[in-house]
Amino acid sequence: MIKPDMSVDIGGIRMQNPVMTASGTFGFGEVYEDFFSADELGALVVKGVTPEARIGNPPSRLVETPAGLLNAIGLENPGVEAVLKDYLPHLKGYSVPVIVNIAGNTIEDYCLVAERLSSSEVVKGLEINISCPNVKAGGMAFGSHPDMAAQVVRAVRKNTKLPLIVKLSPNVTSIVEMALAVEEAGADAISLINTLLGMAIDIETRRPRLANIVGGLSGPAVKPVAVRMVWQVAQHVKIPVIGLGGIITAEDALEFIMAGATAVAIGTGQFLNPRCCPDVVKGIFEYCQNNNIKRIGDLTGIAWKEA
Amino acid sequence: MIKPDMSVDIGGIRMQNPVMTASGTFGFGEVYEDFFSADELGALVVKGVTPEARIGNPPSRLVETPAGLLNAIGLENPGVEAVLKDYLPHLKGYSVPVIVNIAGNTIEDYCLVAERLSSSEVVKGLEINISCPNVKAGGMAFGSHPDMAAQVVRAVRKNTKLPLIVKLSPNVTSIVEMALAVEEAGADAISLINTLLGMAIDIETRRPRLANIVGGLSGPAVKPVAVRMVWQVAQHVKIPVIGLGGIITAEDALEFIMAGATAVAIGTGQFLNPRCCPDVVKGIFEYCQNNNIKRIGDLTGIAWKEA
Amino acid sequence: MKYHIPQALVTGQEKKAESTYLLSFHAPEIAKDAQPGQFVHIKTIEAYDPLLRRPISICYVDREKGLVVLWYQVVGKGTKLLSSLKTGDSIDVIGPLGRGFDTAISGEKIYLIGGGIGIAPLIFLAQSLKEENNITAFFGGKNKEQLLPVNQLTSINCELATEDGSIGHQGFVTDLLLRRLALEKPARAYACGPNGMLEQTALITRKHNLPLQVSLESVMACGVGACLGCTCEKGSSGEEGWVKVCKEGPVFWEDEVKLL
Amino acid sequence: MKYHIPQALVTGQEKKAESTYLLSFHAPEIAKDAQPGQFVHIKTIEAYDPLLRRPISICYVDREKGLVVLWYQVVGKGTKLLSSLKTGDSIDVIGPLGRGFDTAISGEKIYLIGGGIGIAPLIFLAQSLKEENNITAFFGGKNKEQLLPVNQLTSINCELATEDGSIGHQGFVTDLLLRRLALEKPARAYACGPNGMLEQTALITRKHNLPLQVSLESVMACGVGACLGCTCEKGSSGEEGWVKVCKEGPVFWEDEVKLL
Ligand SMILES: Cc1cc2nc3c(=O)[nH]c(=O)nc-3n(C[C@H](O)[C@H](O)[C@H](O)COP(=O)(O)OP(=O)(O)OC[C@H]3O[C@@H](n4cnc5c(N)ncnc54)[C@H](O)[C@@H]3O)c2cc1C
Ligand SMILES: Cc1cc2nc3c(=O)[nH]c(=O)nc-3n(C[C@H](O)[C@H](O)[C@H](O)COP(=O)(O)OP(=O)(O)OC[C@H]3O[C@@H](n4cnc5c(N)ncnc54)[C@H](O)[C@@H]3O)c2cc1C
Ligand SMILES: Cc1cc2nc3c(=O)[nH]c(=O)nc-3n(C[C@H](O)[C@H](O)[C@H](O)COP(=O)(O)O)c2cc1C
Ligand SMILES: Cc1cc2nc3c(=O)[nH]c(=O)nc-3n(C[C@H](O)[C@H](O)[C@H](O)COP(=O)(O)O)c2cc1C
Ligand code: FES
Ligand code: FES
Repeated sequence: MIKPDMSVDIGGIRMQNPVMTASGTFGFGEVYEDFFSADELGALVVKGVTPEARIGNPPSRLVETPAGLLNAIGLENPGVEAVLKDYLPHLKGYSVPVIVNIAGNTIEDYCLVAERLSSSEVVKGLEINISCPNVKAGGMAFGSHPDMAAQVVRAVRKNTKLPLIVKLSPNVTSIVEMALAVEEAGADAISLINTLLGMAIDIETRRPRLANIVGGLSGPAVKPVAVRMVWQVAQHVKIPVIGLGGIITAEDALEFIMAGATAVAIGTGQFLNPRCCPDVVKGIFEYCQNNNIKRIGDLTGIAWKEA
Repeated sequence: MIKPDMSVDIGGIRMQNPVMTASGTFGFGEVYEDFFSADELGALVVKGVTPEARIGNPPSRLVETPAGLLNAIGLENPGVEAVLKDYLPHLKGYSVPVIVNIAGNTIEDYCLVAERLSSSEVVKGLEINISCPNVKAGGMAFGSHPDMAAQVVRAVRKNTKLPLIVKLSPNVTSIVEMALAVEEAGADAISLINTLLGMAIDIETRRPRLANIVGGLSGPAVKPVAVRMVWQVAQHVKIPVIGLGGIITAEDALEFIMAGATAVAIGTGQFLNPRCCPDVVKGIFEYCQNNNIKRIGDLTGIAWKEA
Repeated sequence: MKYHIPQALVTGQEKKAESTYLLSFHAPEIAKDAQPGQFVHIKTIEAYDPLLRRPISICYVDREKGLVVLWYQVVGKGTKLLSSLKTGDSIDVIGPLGRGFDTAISGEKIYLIGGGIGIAPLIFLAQSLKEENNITAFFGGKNKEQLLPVNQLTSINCELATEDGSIGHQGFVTDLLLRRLALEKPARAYACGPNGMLEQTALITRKHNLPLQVSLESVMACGVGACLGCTCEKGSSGEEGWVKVCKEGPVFWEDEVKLL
Repeated sequence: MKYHIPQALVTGQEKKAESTYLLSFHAPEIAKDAQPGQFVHIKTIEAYDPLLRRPISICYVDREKGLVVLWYQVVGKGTKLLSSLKTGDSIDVIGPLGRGFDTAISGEKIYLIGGGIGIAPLIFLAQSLKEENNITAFFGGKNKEQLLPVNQLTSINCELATEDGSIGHQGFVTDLLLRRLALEKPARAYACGPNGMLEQTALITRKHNLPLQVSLESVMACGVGACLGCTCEKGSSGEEGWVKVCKEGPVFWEDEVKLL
């Protein structure tokens, strides 16, 4: 049996394997400690951080849909200073790279958070969230227009030396256009997808089920859309793509990798199976062994490279 | 018990109830005859028709996904002349309005099909499909740009006196912009959503599962996205909206109606339950009875009208 | 410690009343560590619809046999699937989760106020507190049937109320509570049940200066504090914001959350 | 006539071999109207994952008792759910669907060629043709176990082949077919099984000018001709294009579809 090389490089961030946590689904790294060690992962992506603390949206914040989950958390987070002081030090104990997801209402917000986080030795990369559907200002707008997305990336680029991953919104006409714009603006990697904008109505109360009215759809329901976007984008950009959206099993993760992803991230899947991430790492490893794949990177984009 | 008034008017097409079939899922009206009479419906929307016969995409054309269905039929149809000659006469027997879904590669294609179909006394309305994700040319492109969509609608408008429903693609950044453009261009109603663009990869063959690579995602998985789009569009246009995407039960249909739909259509749901359409009609009727709703129209948009 | 037991063996499933069941399964680790008020988080099907786990309070544990017992009501598709499990089937369960009741109390007069399926966690609480305290339970439900499992699972002193009067007082549990509070002064009360009942209870306990712990429900995804989805509003004791029902709860001191 | 029976009663479920089952249910209308080669379309769960119905050939019918029997193999989540059904459960079934075998034949020598689970529809076909014709069946499978249901369901004259030689000829059914064709000339052949087997069979029957009907599989959504999803390529007998396996098939004359 060969021992496949599972390591990948995401814009300069070396990862021992291609499996990351999806932002907003792993807290600040502490919550799943009872189930596995984050050191089994490729990288750890923590919750979206804004300049000031945000209390987020009122409840209800969750609606289950067929094979999907609508959430409208609204970027609840303690603000960048509290994150630096109270949360990141705890993450020092991990040997895997920590990536912080950052968000804001204005370009200045993004720059400020990026700059402040760069001062932490724990942080190995930043993921720019220009696609949160659950906040009124900012987020979504930046994620909907190539020019605005590029502006954010360019500005943040000037404020940090850390590798920059840009997380794209799937709620656009051309995901390739968005990807090319942020690549051109200096992104080191792209992650996609964030959640699809959705909603649900309670026919008894006759009102939206989420207090925020609309929310972000994640989970297996969205996987076909996510795989398609990774497939499209990976063929057009030179920087690595992180694929996510509905990954529950190693088979799901391999679909993304074959579509062109260099790494994958898991969000909703952790809620179903608290050991989802390490199980996926193991499953990918076994697939490689059984199929004599020497490097996981050899599978990236194989579905179009060998067509 | 009151007897609720279930009738609705879609751009001049009078329907006895708000439940229609979704194009491409009901053949030309004949296939479900063993299970119920089409006369129980509000209207019957038949398969997309193009100027010439199209053989459609090679197999495989279907992939099941969690709570969803990817299809890449590729507008297989016998062409407008054969439809006029061999299929529409059969539909004369029904008392409910027949609406024909039309498609093409060029604006001229749409105009030609519209004009030819206007000669049939069976056809009571046209649904312009500017959103089919499964054909290389045309379709999708028209559905992605407000200007191009408006051009198609304006041109077709000149070639027919029939009520025009425009079916929008959900694969856009701003569905409201698309809706306003086609309303302005003369659409009498809007139907949404068509399928979400998706794909799936077989990790054994390492190739896309669909021969066409990408396909359209339908079924319960997409319902939250569809409801959100109806909610957004219905608040911005004056013409009626037909809601569809993942409707299986009367509760699903009521969600769309409360979000702002005047009528609903059912596609994939019929594959699960061949009596889906009449069951939904019955369920809506009973909801109205139990909740003392006099006219189904009183529920349209109630989720935002009474907020 | 939290456990994930993908193959816990079902050891019993009893239908007690209309859509009300007692389910027991073998999970020695959970039985050993569980505190009253904690819950388990259950995957009801292998497929992805329903997608999420379902939180159910631990109603009773048999530490020696390693058994956990749940008392639940079928309200939707997840609980319906749960009710189709039979002895010998396996279920995928995580637990024990959440912060349970404060049980650091002894030699006191204690009240338990439970409505409907909200009685479930109070049974486990009684199991743990009854040796060292003097417990009175006020349990209410729709009818006699709904309250049947109470006798099966506990022998504490209960005052019952039903909507239809088929057993005990016809009316609300809070009627019973008020009546009793006119006679004596307990040290603490614990409540679980529908929101309306919790509100009424809180109004009463506040007036009587009776410390109250409540167990809340909320729609959950992760159940472990990761998603921030299960929030409810903070009460008078804290600053503006939310608490996570799964992690900081499901049990709260009444003033930690906004009930009223 | 097609029927939709949302609550057909399961009357039996027998595990025959590794992941191979016989399921019978009560559906008198389907039993009465079904023709050999037709299939039923089954909803395996109330929820939406798996979403679609699953097509399964009718293997045997008891018209008097109104029973339909299916012989199926667990290959994924839908068939796994099917295998969890027990006597007394109900299933949601549509049928009989599709175009079955051409059975307008009598007084002839007929061959049935079946591989693995593809034997299922041929059992029903034999049931209907055996009175008036002289049938020889060539059935192949992985091992003896897989072929067990054959004896239970039919008493026709069978020649068996297995991959492991645990019963009958060790090798392919097509070996048996070839051997026999050297001795006699039948009037017609019917085949169902893996694509490779169908291809080999068609090569042989063409060479011997033996008319052949095949039963095909395809991923289906509607099962009734509405979605155009289950197409396979037309054969030499028609113009360019596709046939719908659910409606124009699943049984075709060999030259109606492109096997080779
Ligand atoms: C900490 C905690 C402990 C619980 N303990 C128990 C228990 O011991 N026994 C028991 O029977 N139930 C308990 N519940 C409630 C139980 O989790 C829900 O009834 C269950 O999740 C419903 O799932 P379903 O798929 O059957 O219903 P769904 O199909 O999801 O929903 C059906 C209906 O129930 C409502 N509903 C769904 N989830 C909840 C919820 N969490 N609270 C209130 N209403 C809800 C929905 O809005 C809908 O109207 C507990 C909940 C929590 C949060
Ligand atoms: C007309 C017809 C008659 C059939 N008769 C029988 C029968 O009598 N007995 C029986 O056991 N099976 C029969 N099948 C096959 C049966 O429908 C499939 O095995 C079943 O749908 C698989 O569902 P699943 O959810 O278990 O597997 P899935 O999880 O959907 O798929 C598991 C694996 O099986 C493959 N698969 C899925 N559907 C098919 C299919 N239709 N054909 C081939 N491979 C498929 C998938 O690609 C995948 O690799 C028939 C199919 C058709 C079209
Ligand atoms: C509860 C929840 C909270 C989330 N919070 C964030 C966030 O703070 N920042 C972000 O970029 N994405 C956030 N997301 C999106 C996920 O990171 C991910 O892109 C999406 O859920 C799709 O992946 P999945 O299907 O694996 O969950 C959140 C998703 C969920 C379900
Ligand atoms: C098999 C199939 C074929 C379809 N063909 C067409 C078509 O010809 N024209 C069209 O406008 N939409 C077509 N659609 C889209 C449906 O009309 C509908 O918009 C979509 O499926 C969402 O609704 P649903 O979830 O109820 O199926 C097709 C969908 C399916 C599943
Ligand atoms: S359910 Fe996820 S934080 Fe409570
Ligand atoms: S399965 Fe729909 S046409 Fe055959």
